[in-house]
Amino acid sequence: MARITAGVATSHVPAIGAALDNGKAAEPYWQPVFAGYDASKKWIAEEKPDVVILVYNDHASAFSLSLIPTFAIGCAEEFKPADEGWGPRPVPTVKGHPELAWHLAESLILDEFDMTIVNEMDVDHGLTVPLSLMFGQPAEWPVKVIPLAVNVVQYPPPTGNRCYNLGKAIRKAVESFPEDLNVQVWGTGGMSHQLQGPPRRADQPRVRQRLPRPADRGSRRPGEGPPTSTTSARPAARASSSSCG
Amino acid sequence: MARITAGVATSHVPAIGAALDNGKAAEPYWQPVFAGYDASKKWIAEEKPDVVILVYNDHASAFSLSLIPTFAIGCAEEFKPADEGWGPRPVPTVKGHPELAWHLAESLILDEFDMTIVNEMDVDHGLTVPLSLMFGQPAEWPVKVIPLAVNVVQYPPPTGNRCYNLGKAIRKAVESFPEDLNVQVWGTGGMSHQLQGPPRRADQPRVRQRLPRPADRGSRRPGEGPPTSTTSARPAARASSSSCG
Amino acid sequence: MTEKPYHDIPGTVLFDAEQSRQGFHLNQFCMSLMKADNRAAFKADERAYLDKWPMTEGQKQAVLDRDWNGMIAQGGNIYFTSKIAATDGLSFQQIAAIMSGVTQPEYAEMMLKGGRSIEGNRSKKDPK
Amino acid sequence: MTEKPYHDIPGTVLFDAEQSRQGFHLNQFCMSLMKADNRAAFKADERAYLDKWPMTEGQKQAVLDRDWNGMIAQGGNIYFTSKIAATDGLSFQQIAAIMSGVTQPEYAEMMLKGGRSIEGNRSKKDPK
Ligand SMILES: [Fe+3]
Ligand SMILES: [Fe+3]
Repeated sequence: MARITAGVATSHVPAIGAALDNGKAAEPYWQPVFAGYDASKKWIAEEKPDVVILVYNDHASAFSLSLIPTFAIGCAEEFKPADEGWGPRPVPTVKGHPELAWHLAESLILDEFDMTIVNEMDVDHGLTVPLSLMFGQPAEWPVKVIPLAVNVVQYPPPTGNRCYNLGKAIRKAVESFPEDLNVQVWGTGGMSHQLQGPPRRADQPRVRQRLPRPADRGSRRPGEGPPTSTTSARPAARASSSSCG
Repeated sequence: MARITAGVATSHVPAIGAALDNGKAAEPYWQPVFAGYDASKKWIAEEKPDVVILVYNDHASAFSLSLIPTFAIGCAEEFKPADEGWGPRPVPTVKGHPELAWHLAESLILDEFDMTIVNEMDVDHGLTVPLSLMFGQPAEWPVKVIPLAVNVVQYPPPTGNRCYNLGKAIRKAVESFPEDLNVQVWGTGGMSHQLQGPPRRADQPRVRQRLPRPADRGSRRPGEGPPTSTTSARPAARASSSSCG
Repeated sequence: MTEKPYHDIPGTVLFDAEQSRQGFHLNQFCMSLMKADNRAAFKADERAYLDKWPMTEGQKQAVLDRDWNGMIAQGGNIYFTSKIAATDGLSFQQIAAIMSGVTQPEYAEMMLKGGRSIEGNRSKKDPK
Repeated sequence: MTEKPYHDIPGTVLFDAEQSRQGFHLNQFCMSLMKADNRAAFKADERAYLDKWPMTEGQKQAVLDRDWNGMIAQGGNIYFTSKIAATDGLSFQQIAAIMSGVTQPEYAEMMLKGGRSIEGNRSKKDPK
């Protein structure tokens, strides 16, 4: 019987991935984040899960406004890193676990969750940054991954109650899978994001600020700039120890 | 307030559409089917619904095996007839009702139905044949249509209980829409289909039968052949009066 | 193949995960026939067109032979394979008759008489 | 525009049906920048590339001006518009700072201090 043995919750700030990909992880600005994961990395190396069910959100990479699934489960053999505008992350292709993924899909749909089954999909930083944080930079990821994407792009996302019940149904599904597998469930995403809009009036600048036009700047990968050009490390480090983020 | 005023259930056998499209509706073989709809056509001309929520199934036209939504709701301005292999049906483009469709999507998701929101989609015979049966061959369809596609291609489809509860949630959603609209809910699909496989052993032919190769046959649109080359009329006519089909 | 309750239904191949995984590329090839250009390319050289898809040799041969039940047995799904029929100019009833091992007039007659009988079609263990 | 409870949140444009319908083509244009060829075409002639999309003139101008909040106001969604930033070689924090009307070091400092304060950000009716 497959067993859920642990849960992992972590941030997936894209700059963390860029810092790793560009060899900045040892820099003083970034050290606190990555040091915060040392204990988790040591722990997971001992746990050796066979499969991770990775509950994440797609950032308009696999799904555009053309079609917006509320819950999508990836049943493919593999998932390539998405090109989010700066080329795909230089990380290994993510290998799926089609047998367990299809078993989950069947069990969840018969349990009245209206899953969208996905057999072709790229995965963005929302899925690959957690893998990088827990496993570093291996030649191949040491686990199979079942991506489970939850809509957070288009209002309304599923309710908290619905997600809670989905979690219970996932447990039931895993425990009814005959093969003996060590399964972890991961969750990733922000508890609070103000990404979407302009500042409140009190913060409003007197004069609209703009960066120089692209032509004046040359091309730089995110995370290659000075520390202040990347998203803060500290909230991410905090997130990793507080299950939010 | 929007009101659900009636329901319509009908078959959508593709040959019925082909018979209409190819001017065969008055032929003796087809007459019983179309005559069976005369009363319904007269009735709906008096009812004049503003919007039809058309619960149907896609036949691997809008959705391939790449991505399989359990419940998909069409929120687009319009939906073009799909090319299912013999060119699109020569019927009008289906106009949507984005305001009500988005209201339904929001209400259903907050009611914990895990809808897939679709903003670009072609619609196949499953949706257009019911329109043809009820409205004939007008230059424009006299209603707005909200397509609601239920997966029947990939096992498992949603349970009967889930579909029943979705119906109740649709009613609640429609009745919370502020605009005064005359809304009908249509359903279409077979109660029983053995499309998928070979005959049971007792029916098995001694020698495998094949039609001549395409090169020997020339090209013919379905429904253009003699009556016996098309799907039976009688079950469809029966379906139209018994709410299955 | 894990034995499932629905494997007991005579004459029905339920399109479950196992069939879907086996037939993925066969069915996606069928989807490509929804475009007129692709239909023309397929008709011009069926073998060459099929060779662009990572299908098994058995699946390709079943398509070339128009072995409709052979396609189903190898993971094909009728909603997909019917696009080959449409490309050939065949009606749905024509392939349904072939798949049922009867002539088309016989199939039409069965439909006019109310459809395939449920007798003997409930379970493989039913008396014939 | 129908007034919704979430319109009371200061500084947040919730991406609801209304925003989504208004921004559909703007956001789908942004999606196209996930392909290197499209990014090259966009960079080579931004105006010509934008003119291929049925966007409003206001939306096109906001893109040309890199007016990030203007894009949001016209139906843009940050997950989509960030693909323009990536095409420009900007980090997420760089556009977040611009959108918040502060310098990037100020924005980074705000994040290091625990993030944007909830005080004054709960409701437009809150005392400033
Ligand atoms: Fe995120
Ligand atoms: Fe059908």
